[in-house]
Amino acid sequence: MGGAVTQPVLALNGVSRSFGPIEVLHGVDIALHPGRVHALIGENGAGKSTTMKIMAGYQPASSGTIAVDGQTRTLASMGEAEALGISMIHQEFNLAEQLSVEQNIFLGRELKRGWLLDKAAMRAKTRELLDRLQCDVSPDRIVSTLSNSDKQMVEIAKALLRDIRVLIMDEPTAVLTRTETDILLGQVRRLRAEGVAVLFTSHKLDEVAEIADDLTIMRDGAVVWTGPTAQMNEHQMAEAMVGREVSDLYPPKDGTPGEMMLEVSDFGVPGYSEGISFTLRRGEILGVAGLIGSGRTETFEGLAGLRRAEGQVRIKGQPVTIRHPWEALQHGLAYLTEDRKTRGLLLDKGMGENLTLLALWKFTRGLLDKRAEAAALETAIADFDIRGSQAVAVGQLSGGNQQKLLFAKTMLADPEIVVIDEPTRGIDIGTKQQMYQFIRQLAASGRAIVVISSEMQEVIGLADRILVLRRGQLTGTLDGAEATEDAIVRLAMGVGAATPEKETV
Amino acid sequence: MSATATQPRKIQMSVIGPVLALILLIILGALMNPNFLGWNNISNVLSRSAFIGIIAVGMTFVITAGGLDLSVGSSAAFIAGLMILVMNTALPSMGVGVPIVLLGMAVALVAGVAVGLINGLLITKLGIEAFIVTLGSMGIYRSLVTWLADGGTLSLDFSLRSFYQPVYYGGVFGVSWPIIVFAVVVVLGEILMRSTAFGRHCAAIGSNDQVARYSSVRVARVRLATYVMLGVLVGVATIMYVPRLGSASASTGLLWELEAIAAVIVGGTMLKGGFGRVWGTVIGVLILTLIGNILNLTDFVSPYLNGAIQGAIIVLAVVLQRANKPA
Amino acid sequence: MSATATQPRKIQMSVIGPVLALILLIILGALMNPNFLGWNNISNVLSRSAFIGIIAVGMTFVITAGGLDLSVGSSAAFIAGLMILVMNTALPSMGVGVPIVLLGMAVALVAGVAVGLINGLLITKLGIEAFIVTLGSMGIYRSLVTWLADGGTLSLDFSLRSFYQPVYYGGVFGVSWPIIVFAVVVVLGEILMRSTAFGRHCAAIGSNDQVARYSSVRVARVRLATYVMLGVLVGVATIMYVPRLGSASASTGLLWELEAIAAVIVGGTMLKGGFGRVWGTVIGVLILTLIGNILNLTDFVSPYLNGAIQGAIIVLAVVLQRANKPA
Amino acid sequence: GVSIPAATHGWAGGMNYFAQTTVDRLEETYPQLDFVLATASDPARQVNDIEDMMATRGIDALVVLPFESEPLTGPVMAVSDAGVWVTVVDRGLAVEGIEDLYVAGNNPDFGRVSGEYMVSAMPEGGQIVVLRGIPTTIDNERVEGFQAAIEGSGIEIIGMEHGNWNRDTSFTVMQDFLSRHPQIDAVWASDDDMAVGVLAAIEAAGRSDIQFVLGGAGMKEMIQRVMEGDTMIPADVTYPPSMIATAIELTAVGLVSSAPVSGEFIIGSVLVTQDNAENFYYPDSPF
Ligand SMILES: Nc1ncnc2c1ncn2[C@@H]1O[C@H](COP(=O)(O)OP(=O)(O)OP(=O)(O)O)[C@@H](O)[C@H]1O
Ligand SMILES: Nc1ncnc2c1ncn2[C@@H]1O[C@H](COP(=O)(O)OP(=O)(O)OP(=O)(O)O)[C@@H](O)[C@H]1O
Ligand SMILES: [Mg+2]
Ligand SMILES: [Mg+2]
Repeated sequence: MGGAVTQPVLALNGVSRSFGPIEVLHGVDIALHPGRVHALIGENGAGKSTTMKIMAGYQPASSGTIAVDGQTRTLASMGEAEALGISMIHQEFNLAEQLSVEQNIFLGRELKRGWLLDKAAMRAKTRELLDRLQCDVSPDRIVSTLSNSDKQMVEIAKALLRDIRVLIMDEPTAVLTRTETDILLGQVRRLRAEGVAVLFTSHKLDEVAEIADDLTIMRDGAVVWTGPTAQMNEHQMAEAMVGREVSDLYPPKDGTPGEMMLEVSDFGVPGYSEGISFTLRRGEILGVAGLIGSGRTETFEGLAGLRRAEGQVRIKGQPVTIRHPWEALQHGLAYLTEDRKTRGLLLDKGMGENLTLLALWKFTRGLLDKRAEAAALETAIADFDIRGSQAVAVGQLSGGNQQKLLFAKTMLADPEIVVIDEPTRGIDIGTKQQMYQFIRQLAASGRAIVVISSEMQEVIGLADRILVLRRGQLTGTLDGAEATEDAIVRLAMGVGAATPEKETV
Repeated sequence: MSATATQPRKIQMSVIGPVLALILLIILGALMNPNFLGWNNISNVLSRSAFIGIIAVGMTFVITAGGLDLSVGSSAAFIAGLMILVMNTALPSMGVGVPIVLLGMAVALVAGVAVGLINGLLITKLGIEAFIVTLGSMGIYRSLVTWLADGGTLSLDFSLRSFYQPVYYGGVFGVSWPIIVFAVVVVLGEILMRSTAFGRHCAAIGSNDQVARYSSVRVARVRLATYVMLGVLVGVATIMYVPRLGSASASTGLLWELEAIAAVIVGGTMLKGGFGRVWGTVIGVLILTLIGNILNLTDFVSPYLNGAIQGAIIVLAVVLQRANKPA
Repeated sequence: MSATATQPRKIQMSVIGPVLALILLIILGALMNPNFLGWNNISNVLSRSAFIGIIAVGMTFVITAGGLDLSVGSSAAFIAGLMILVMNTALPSMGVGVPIVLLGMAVALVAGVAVGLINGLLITKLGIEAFIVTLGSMGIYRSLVTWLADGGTLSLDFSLRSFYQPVYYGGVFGVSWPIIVFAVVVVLGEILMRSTAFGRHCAAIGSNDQVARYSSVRVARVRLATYVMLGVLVGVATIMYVPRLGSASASTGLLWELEAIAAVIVGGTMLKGGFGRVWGTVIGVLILTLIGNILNLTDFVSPYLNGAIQGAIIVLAVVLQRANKPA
Repeated sequence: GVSIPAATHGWAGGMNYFAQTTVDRLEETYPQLDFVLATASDPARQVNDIEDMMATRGIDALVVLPFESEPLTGPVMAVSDAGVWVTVVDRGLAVEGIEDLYVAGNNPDFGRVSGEYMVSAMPEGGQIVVLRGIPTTIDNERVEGFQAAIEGSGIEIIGMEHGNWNRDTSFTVMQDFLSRHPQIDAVWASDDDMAVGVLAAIEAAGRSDIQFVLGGAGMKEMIQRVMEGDTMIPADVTYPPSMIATAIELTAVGLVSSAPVSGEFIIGSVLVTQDNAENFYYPDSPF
C-alpha cells in the first residue's frame, strides 16, 4: 500500500480535551495519510470517539493543533470540516427518526431543480448508494422502522454521498453482521484505492487486523502505541489496549443445571415468530443465534411482555401470562435490550437515576433512600468498571460505558431469569472478558440466562446450549459440544441453501 | 415485521381519519338543512375558514419544526389595529383609492414580519421556550391593541371601508378573494413542505435538531424563518380580515391561536414536531369551521352547550384518526 | 461539547434565575408601595396564589411526565358549579353545618377524580394527544357550567356561604387556610417529586417513555395517575375557591390553564417533559401573582397595558434564568 | 333570528336567559314563527352566525345585540339590504338608519346616573375607587358619563383598574386597592358582579372606612339587598338585560301583525333605591 512518507491529510498534534474540570484526552498525536486505512483502538472511555469528533470538527480541542494538508487550522464547525472533505459517521445513530431514508441521506445537501427538490434524482442516487452497500431497504422507508444494521447502512450511505477525502467511522461494524461487515470493508478498500484516508474504530480486532494499514492504540486518553498494523497481532493489540494479559476470553462451562426455571412451548410473536419451544434450567446459559431479522429480539421481547405474544409459558412450573414488562419482572424475568440509546437508558439523566430505575422498589422505604442509591451506584461502578464522570448525563458517557451501565441496571433488579440481547455490543475486549465471567457467575449463582447474540463466537464460547432461529422459526438446538460456527450457520440459513444472509422481512 | 406491516395501515388511517370526519360532518350538515350545500353557505364557510386557515398553514411549519406560537390571535388584532390606524391617518393626505389600501397591506405585511422576527429571535437567539416567548408576546400585543384603541374599538373610516370591502366580499368568478388567497397559500405551503429543502429541514429539526445541526442544516435560521413566515401569514390573514369587520379591538382574534393549533393537530401534524402536513391542516380547519356552521343550522341543543359539542367533535375527529393506534 | 461544559453552570442559573426574578419583583414592589410588605398584602397575595398554585403543582407532574392539561380552568368552574348545586340541593334536608360542607368537599374531590380519570383514560387508552383531549374537555366543562348556571351565576345559599366562608378567610395563627393547604400541597408535591418512585417514574416517562416501558415502569398507569392527581388538586383548589365568593359562573377559572402552565414553565420545568421542579413552580406562581399585585398597587402605567407588562416580565424572568444558554 | 353575545359574564348571562325564555314563550304563542338563537363569543363569530342565518335558515327578521358596534355594522347592513327586518339591541351600529327597530339601554346615561348618585350620597366629596369592565366602548362611555357627572363635586377617583365584569378579578383588584389606600370612602363597582367581589374583599379586610359600594345592572341579589336596606348597598343603577326580551317581543309582534313597531326604544338607566327596589326584583332570573 501507499508509503507512509506522504504528507498526512489530517493530523492532530498534542491535542487535549477537557470537559469541565476533567481532562479526557492528554496530548494525542495521530496522522491520517491518503490512501491508507487507520484503525484507532482502545478500551471503553479511552477517548476514541472524542478524538474522532475533534478531527471532524464536531468539538473543539482544548489545546493542541489540527493540521489539514500540513497546515494548521481550526475546524470551527463540522460544516468547515465537511468543506475540506472530512466526513464522520457517529458511533450513535445520527439520523432523524421520523424522516425517510432518502430524506436523511440528503439532509442538508438536497438536490434541487430550481427552487424545488429533485426527488427523482435523489431517490435514484439513494438507490444507487444503497445498492452499492447491498442494502435493499426502500428509500421511502421511515428511518424509525429500520433495523439497527439498516440504519448503519443508511449512515454509511450518507457519508459516501459526500465528496470525501477523509472518512472517519466510529464503530461502524458494531451492529453489523459478518456479511454486512464484509460489504462495508469492501467499500473501505474501494475508497482507499481512490486515495481517501479512512479512520475507524472497532472492538472487533480481527477486522482491525484484516483491513487497517496503520494502527493507533489509546489508553486513558493517551496514545500508547502507534505504527503499522502489520507489527502487531490481535493478541498484542488486546494487551496494549487493556494493559494486561488477556488470556481466555470465555470462562469454563462448569455449570450444573438445576431446577427447571422456564418452559416455553409453541410460543410466538405474531408477525415475527411462531412455534418456538424450549426449556431453561437454573445455572444454564442458553444462547440464541440467528441472522439479523430472524426475530430473536421480538420473540424475547414478547416473552418479557413488551410485545403481544401467544403460546404457553411456565416459570418454575407455574403457568404464567405476561402481558406487561412489570409482570415479567414480578416473575423474576428481566430483558436487557439491544438498543441502549432509545430503549435502554435515559440519555439526559445521570448515572444514578438510570441505574435504579428498574429496581426502584428496592430503594423505597416509604421514601426513596438516596444514600442507598448512591451506594448502589458506587458498587455498580466498581463491579462493572464503569468509567466516566458521575456529574454528566449518561448520553455523554462513552458507548461502551453506557452498555455497562445498562447491564448494571438490569442486574440490580436481581432477576432470576435474564434475557440479554447483544450483551457486548461496543464493549472492549478486556471488559468483554469481565462480562462473560460475570454472566457465568450469575449462572453459577442459580440464575437462568438467555444470551442473544449476533456474534457467533460469543454464543459458542458462552452458551451451554444454543437455539438457532430462522425467519421466526426454531430450526435447531445445539449442545455446547456440537456447536460450531458451521453448524449454526447451516441452521440459521437453512441447510446448504444459498439464501442471502440477511432475511428479508 | 408486524410493526412495519401495520405502519402503512396506521398512516393510512391517519390520512383517511380527518377526511372521514370531514365527510361525516358534511353529510350530517346536508341532512340537517338543505341549504347547507348551497353555494352561498359553502362560500361563507370557506371564506371564514380562510383567516384561521392561512394562519394555520404557517402554524403547521412552526409546529413541524418543533415550535409553537400562542401569539397569533393577539398579533392579528395588533396588526389589524395598526393597519387601521395608519390608513385612517393617511386618509386626509392620500384620499380613498388603491394606494392607501396598498399602504395598509404593506403595513400589515411589514408588521407581520416584525412580529415573527421578534418571536423567532427571542426563541432562537436567547433559547427561551417558544411557549413562554409567545405567551409573553400574546399578552403584549393584546394590551397594545387595547391601548391603541383606548379600550374601545379602532374603526376604519367608513368611506375607506366601503372601498376596501371587495377584498373580502368580492372575488373572481363568484369565488371570493379570501378563498382564492387561502387556496394559493395552501398550494404554496404544500409545495414548500413537500418539495423544498426548507420543508425537509423543518421536519428534520422537529424530529431531532441535533441531527439536523450535524447535517449542516442552519437550525436557527430555519426556525426563525418558520416564525417569520407565520408572521407574514398572520399579516395576510389580517389583510383579509380588516375589510370584513372594518375594525379592531381587544376582542379581535381572541383564541385564534388555540383554533389554529387545534386545526393543525386535528389535521394530523404532530405537536412534538418532526412531521407536518399542510393539506391535513386544511381539513382540520374545515372541520372546526363546519362544526360551528352546523350548530347554527339546527337548534336542538341549548346554545350554552355549543362549546361542549365542539369539544366532543374535536376529540372524536382525532379518535377516528388514531383509532387503531395501540395504547 | 460546549453545552456540556456549561451544564453545571446552566443548572445553577436555572435554579437561581426564578428566585432572582422573584426577589427583584419583591424589591420593586416594596419600593413602590410601603404597604407591599405588610402582612395584609402578603397574606392576600399568598391566598390568591393558592388556587393557581395548588393546580400548578399538579400540572408540574403532568408536564414532567410529558403531558399537558388545558382543561383545568374550566373543570375548576364545573366542579365549583357542581359543588354549589349539590350543596344548595342538600340544604333543605341537611341544614347548615359541618356535614353539608363535608358533602360539598367530597363532591369536589370525587368530581376532580372523575375529570382527571376521563382526561387520563382518553390520553392513555386511546392514545390521543393530550393537547386535543384537554382542549376538548376544556370546551365541554366550560359549556356544562354555563348550562348548569343557565348562563348566569350559581350562588351558594347565603347562610351556607357564611358558614363555609372561614375555609377561605379563616386560618390558624393568622395564616389563612388556603395558604396552609397550599403549603401542605407544595411540601407533599416536592417530596413526591424528588423522593418517591412515582416522581422518578414521571421524569423517566417524560424523558423517554420507551425507555421507561423497557424499565418495567407502568407508563400508562403513571400517566393516568398524574392526570387524576391534577384532577384532585383542581378539586382541592375549588374547595378553597367556593367559600371566597360563594359563586361559580361561565367566567370562573378563565385562563387558569394558561396561568398554571406558565407558572410551571417559569419555574424551570421543561414543557417537553422529563424534568420537573415543584418548588420552582411555587416561585413561578408567586412571580405571576406578584406582577398583578404590583400593577394594582401602582398606577404609572395605563391599565390597558397591564397585559403587556405581565407578558414582558414573564419573558424577562425566563431570560434571566436561561441567559447563558447558547442559541 | 336572534344573535347575541355568549354568556361570559353576569349581565350577558341574564341577557341570555331572557332571550331564551322569551324565545320559548313566543314559540308557543305564535306557532307560525320559528326562532333561531345563536350566541357568539367574539364579533367575528357573531358575523359567522348572522351569515349562517341568512344563508341557511332564511330568516325574515334579525334581532341582534352587537358584540361590538363597528365590526357588526357592515354585515348587519348586508342583512338589512337583503330586505330582512333588523332590530338592534343595546349597542347601536356605527352607521345610522340601518335598523328598523332600536331597543337600547343608554351607557353614558348609566354612568351619569351612577355619578349623580355618588354626588348626592357624598355631598362634601370624598375619595373613591372605580372598577371598570372589560375594555370596550361600552365601558368607556360609562366611565366618561360617570366622570362628567362627578366633576367639580369634590369626589376624587384615587384608583381605577379593570375588573373585567368578573367577580374574581374585582376581588383581587379591590384587595389591592385596600392595601394601597388607607382611606376609601366609597366604591363605584359599575357592575353588580364586580360589586360582589368588592364587597367580599372589603368584608375580608374588615375595613370600616368604606361607606358604600355602588354596582349596576340590576342583579337580583343586589336589588334584594337594596330592598332590605343594606347600608353597604344603598342603591343600584339598572341596565336591564331584559331589554333583549322587549326587542324580541316587539319584533315578533311586528312580524305577525301590522302594528307599527319601528323606531327607537331607549331604556334609560334608573336609580334603584329602597323605595322602588321591589319593581326591579325578578327572583326567577339567573341574574
Ligand atoms: N460531553 C461530554 N461531557 C463529559 N464527559 C464526556 C463527554 N463526552 C465524552 N466524555 C468522557 O470522555 C471520555 C472518553 O469518551 P469517548 O466517547 O471518547 O470514549 P471511547 O473511547 O469512544 O469509548 P467507547 O469504546 O466506549 O465508545 C469518557 O470518560 C466520557 O465519559
Ligand atoms: N418498528 C421498529 N422500530 C424500530 N426498530 C425496530 C422495529 N422493528 C424492529 N426493529 C429493530 O430491528 C432489528 C431487527 O429485529 P429482528 O427482531 O427482526 O432481528 P433479530 O433477530 O432480533 O436480530 P438482531 O437482534 O440481531 O438485530 C432489531 O434491532 C429491532 O429492535
Ligand atoms: Mg466511542
Ligand atoms: Mg435483536
